[in-house]
Amino acid sequence: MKLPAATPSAQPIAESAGRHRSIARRAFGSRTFVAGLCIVGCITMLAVLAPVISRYGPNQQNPFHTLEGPSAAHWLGTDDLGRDVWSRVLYAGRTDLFIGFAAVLFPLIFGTLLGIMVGYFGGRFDTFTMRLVDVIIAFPFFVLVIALVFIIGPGIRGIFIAIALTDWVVYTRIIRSQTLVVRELDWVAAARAGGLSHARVLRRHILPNTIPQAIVYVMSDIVYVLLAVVTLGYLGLGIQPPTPDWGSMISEGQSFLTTNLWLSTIPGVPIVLIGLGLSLCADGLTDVLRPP
Amino acid sequence: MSDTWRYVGTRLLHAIPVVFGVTVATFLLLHLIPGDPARQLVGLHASPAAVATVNRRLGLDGSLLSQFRDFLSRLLHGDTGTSFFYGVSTRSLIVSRLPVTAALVALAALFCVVITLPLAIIAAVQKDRLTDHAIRVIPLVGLGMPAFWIGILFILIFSVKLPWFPVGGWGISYSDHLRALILPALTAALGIIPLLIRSLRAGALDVFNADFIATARAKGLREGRVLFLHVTRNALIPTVALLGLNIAYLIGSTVIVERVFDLNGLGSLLLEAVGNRDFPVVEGVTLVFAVAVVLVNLGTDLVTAQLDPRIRLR
Amino acid sequence: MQDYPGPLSRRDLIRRTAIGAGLLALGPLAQACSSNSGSSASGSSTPKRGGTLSFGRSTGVFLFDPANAFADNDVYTCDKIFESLYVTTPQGTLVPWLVLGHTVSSDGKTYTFTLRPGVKFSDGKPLTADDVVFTVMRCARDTAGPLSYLDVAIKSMHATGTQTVVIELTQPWAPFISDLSCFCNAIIPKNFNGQEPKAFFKEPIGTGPFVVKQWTPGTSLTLARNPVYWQRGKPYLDEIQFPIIADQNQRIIQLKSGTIDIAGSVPGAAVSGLKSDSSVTVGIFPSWDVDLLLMNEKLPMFADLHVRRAIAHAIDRKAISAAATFGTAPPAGSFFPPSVQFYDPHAPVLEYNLAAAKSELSQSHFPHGFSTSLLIPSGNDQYASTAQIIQSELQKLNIRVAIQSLDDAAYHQEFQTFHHEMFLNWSVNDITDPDDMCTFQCVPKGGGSYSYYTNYNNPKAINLVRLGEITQNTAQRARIYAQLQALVSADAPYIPLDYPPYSYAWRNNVHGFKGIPSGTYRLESVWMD
Amino acid sequence: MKPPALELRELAVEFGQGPGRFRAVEDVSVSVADGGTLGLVGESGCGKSITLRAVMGLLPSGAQVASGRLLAGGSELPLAGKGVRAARRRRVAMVFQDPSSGLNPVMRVGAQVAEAPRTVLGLSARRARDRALELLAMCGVPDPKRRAGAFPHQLSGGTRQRVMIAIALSSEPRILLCDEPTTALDVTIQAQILRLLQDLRERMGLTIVFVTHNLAVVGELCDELAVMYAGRVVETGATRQVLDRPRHPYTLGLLRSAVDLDAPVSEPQPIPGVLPDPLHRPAGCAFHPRCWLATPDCTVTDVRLEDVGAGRQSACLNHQHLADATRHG
Repeated sequence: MKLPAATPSAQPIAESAGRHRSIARRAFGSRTFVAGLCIVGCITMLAVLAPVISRYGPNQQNPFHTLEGPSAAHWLGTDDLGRDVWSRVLYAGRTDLFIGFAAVLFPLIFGTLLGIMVGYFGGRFDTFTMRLVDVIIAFPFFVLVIALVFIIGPGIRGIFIAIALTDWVVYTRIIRSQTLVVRELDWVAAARAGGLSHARVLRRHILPNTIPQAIVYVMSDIVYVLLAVVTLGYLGLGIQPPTPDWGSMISEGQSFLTTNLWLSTIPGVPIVLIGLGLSLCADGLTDVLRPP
Repeated sequence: MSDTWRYVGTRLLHAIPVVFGVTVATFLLLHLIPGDPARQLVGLHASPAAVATVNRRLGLDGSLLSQFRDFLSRLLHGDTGTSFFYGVSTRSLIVSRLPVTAALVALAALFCVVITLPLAIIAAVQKDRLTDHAIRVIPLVGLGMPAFWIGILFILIFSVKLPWFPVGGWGISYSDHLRALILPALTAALGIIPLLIRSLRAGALDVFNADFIATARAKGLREGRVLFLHVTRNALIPTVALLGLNIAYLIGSTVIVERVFDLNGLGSLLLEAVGNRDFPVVEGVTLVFAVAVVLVNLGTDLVTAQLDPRIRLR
Repeated sequence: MQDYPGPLSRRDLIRRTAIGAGLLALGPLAQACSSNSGSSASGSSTPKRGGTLSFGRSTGVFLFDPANAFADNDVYTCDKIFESLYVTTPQGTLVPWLVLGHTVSSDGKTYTFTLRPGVKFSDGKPLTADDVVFTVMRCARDTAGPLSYLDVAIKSMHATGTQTVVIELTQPWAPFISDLSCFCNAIIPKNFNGQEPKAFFKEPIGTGPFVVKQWTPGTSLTLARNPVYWQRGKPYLDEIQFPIIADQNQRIIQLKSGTIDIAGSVPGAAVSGLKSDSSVTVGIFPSWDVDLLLMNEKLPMFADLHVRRAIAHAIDRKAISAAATFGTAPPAGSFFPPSVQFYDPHAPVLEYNLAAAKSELSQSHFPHGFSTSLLIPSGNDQYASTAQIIQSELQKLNIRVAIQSLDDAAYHQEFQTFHHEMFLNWSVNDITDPDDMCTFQCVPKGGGSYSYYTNYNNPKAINLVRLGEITQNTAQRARIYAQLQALVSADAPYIPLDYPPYSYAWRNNVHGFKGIPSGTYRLESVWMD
Repeated sequence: MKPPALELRELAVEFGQGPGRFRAVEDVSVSVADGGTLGLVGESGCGKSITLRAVMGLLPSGAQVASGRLLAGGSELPLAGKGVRAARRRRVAMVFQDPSSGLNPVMRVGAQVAEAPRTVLGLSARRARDRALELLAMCGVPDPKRRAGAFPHQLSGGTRQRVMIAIALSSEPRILLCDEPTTALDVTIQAQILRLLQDLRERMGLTIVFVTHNLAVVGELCDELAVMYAGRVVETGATRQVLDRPRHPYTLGLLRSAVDLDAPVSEPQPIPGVLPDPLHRPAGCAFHPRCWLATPDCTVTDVRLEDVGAGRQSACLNHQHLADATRHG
């Protein structure tokens, strides 16, 4: 996994639910954020509407029209089995966006909660958790994911589990360090001294002040997950054929890199765009969260 | 200075359980992965007797627990075993492959810094103008396209069309090595450059608004000096920390990059060993990677402490 | 009669990644065949001596011990150092190599060989009968040897004089000369020239055209000319280097740019691109391999003959040949590849016929189809495409196929432990005699192969295999194997899909390169200008 | 007569663009005589710091000078554009409010002080270092040799501010702009820093412009005073006179709201209301919503500074009432 910067710690938020609404409103006021959201939204729409937009099934083979260039019939040409690349790119979006967004959910939730707990309570549990985090981080990411996918078996399930088992460490790390900062703030100490329960302090003070960091990171994380899927595809461990996904399309196309470059290039375009859109969202959010 | 050494000592001490954890996890993962090293050695048609003999020779005939005990006791004696396939000690294999990977990672890290610095500062100076947007968007291609794709594209452009760099391989002389490493290092670096640019640009923007920059300007310094001495130096600190944090990623990406560029380093050795189920080699290389990550992280902390006197090593 | 432990071939592993083509040298004997598309540049002009050939292959060389070699590039390199008594020509026929010939006793149990005079090891010592006895007995008795079962028929052997070897068999054994030609029986000096085996194989000494000049196991290798090679004037090349280039695109680009002179394991997808490059020649050589769709008969649907026949009828092998192999591999009929002895081009085959497929399925216990899975090794583009074509074709029978790709080692474990339903794999022969392949693929107890992990068990087929082993008369054997091919076709325990070739590409200044169906290539007749 | 050391004429500073644009500073004209000290007072957000930064040519991003001229010793200094910094080099320097953020955290303070002598004055590295030590000593940094090797975070707040002053002086300016240099400091340290500034002014003949919201500080240091409210100057004059007899209700309000240590009986009385939002400036006198003297006229008439005698100016329609009131009260 790539590790994000320790985002400049946002202005601590005193007890507030209203603050979150205002962050959302300000986010929608940020042009960067809205632009990013538009890009992601467009691609998502295209993926969702794939059955309506595309004229061919994603797996519809045609042995008489293999490896053709773009034409009126096939806007983006055909692959080695004569399948329509445009249709496959659209349908691949369904697989990949689902994986990208769904696979980060568990790490986001689990990693954040764990980070808050260990950061707030400290102690031996903290030490142990952080050692575990160090161990997982010390593994080169691909090595670990590859090994896990080997064990679990390739395909969507393997990818989900491998990501779930490895990716939470980043969230834990980010959230823990942010929690350490927030915990020491005067008004948190005051809240605690004032007799608020741990649960309430965690929920009303620590969580609102730490979760924005996790949300900013999620934006990049989705792209990293997509990339991991692509690379697993290169190693033959990704989504199983014939299900189209951008990653396996790129890796299937690599046999034709020297002859039909577009086959492996086109599926990369939506990945780049998604990456761009999410980065813009993240930038916009960071701006909003940064103290004015 | 003795404080620093004590710090280094403590950190190394803390690293022991981490490295140990990685090693043990590797051992267990490997034995959980389906696939039989003996079969990989003697093939589909070999007799069961042949497979059994090979298993005995490789020390794979005992229970997992006894294998684990053997593994640990070997490890404690500093012995990482003998490669199932190469028939030579894992250590000698690693020693022969390490320079390639170390040079690749070092050069990639250097590229990260050299490319990120000017681009991020320019982007920050030109905030919200076309240059800024271009600098922020274009590297995202590196984020969206996998290393194996970018690598091949680089080869097609810079080695085939424009014969500036060798197509692949490692060469003989040091200058060969350097030339051979430029494209692979660039490929590996591209994976994290967008991340770094973003961080450094944000950092630079923060620094731009800092009072001490106003102080520097009020002194009458030229803008160039303000930019390089005051802005860059301060914005660099979080970036270096981020780079250090991502060294593990860089090391991991050598697995792919070395293969695409036909470099015989630890990454390609690891990939091959995993495929062959060459347990001792996988364990050895992972150990080296883990130690490298730990050391780089320590080094990063020392460097950032050097760059930022406010940081106290504790 | 005995089962032998397991059938034959070794290298399923890395196959397509390795290479090989051989050339054919043969001084005294054989003549290379005319051959295929690749021969264009060879031929006419007079060979030139000298030069260093750079041969890019996907893996390195890990060992030089013929009796323990298994991985492709180990095998294809060992045979440059050590030679067998007989070798296979590019046409797939056997020719005497280190012997002048042999006689067989009338009961078919005693073979007498006369060694070729004037053959020397690269250290200058002459080849003697003792060396042959030592080598073959070592291989036959080495239980860990991947192919030692090929020698199970040997009861005893001894040297009479320095030039004559006598081998006694436990029973008549038709494939014996073929077995002896296998690389595992390549001749090494008696007692490893007085060294420890480990030390000997580090700096091996053989009768082959090349010697090891520099070798780091698995990493780098340079061969140099054997100055005392028994074929006068050969080899032409001074040296051969074998750079390891695992990535296929990288291999092709290095060839096009002239960094290497020959590239092995050229994928079908790249062939047309390379053919359009005027500085490069593509050579496609027939192999002893067959790509197969194999079914696990332990499962009720595949135990049903009608289901298997329906599947055989439903698969368009021409489409697979065209799309998955880019036309490089001809569509298959018999499970014997054409280059193996006793291949019957007229063997009846279950042709592609959707109506017949549907009618077969309707007679089965699964007339409305079923769900199943197809196991393939990951990273094999040809099989990934093949699997998708099969998937879409079986869909027409309402047989719903999920493709499952696993990395090579896991893939092997999966089907060897019978966790699979269907899988794609290829059969590989190491000898030109079909016996080894037949045992592996038709005899459930043959070395624990369970008829290539299909659990196919037809006593008639087993009998034919056994009969083929002990029948000495060639015409009789041809009839037996024709029957076997027809029978297996009708039973359809596996469906031959195509006959994959070995593909190489080389710069136009390389001449005389030819592949041998086993996958290897002889390099003593290759020359460069 | 000698021209004033610094004269600012009709400065206007704008923030933002498009519909969100507003003027944070408007029509500000002040001057300070050579060797004099001008105090610029007002609540936070009244535009005094922006004015000072405009003079220094260091407006924050998003702010630009809309109009105005700046003269130093009779010659024109550009307020914007390329030559801004060069024009001020060796003439004008500035001391910032917060010494903890005003110093580069990763540079040793000696190096920061020596930087201008080295690059602006062109001294050799060695002489620049010696000069830095001199400056530090002159600014009362104890043990300058040792402190020069320290990083900012290793110094106390007071010492840091002394370093800031040393840095400001390092480019040998004639004019020193001080932006609330004592606000972030303890009261006792504040006094020391003020004494230092006074001392330096006398020894080096500096001209000082001093921005603060603390009237007590002004009284001690400045001879001239300009009070700002909502981006405009509302009253000017000699310090003593203005403080004793303010001619603008806002000035009076400021005086009443200040804690007066000398008169423990009187309670500080804050001015009611808040500074107006610059986007919605009240019509007429911007102070009228908070002013107890406000008349209907005040809500419509655009009030400008007027001479009110004795070299003083006020921007209050009712300044005469105030003069009468304070005289008798």
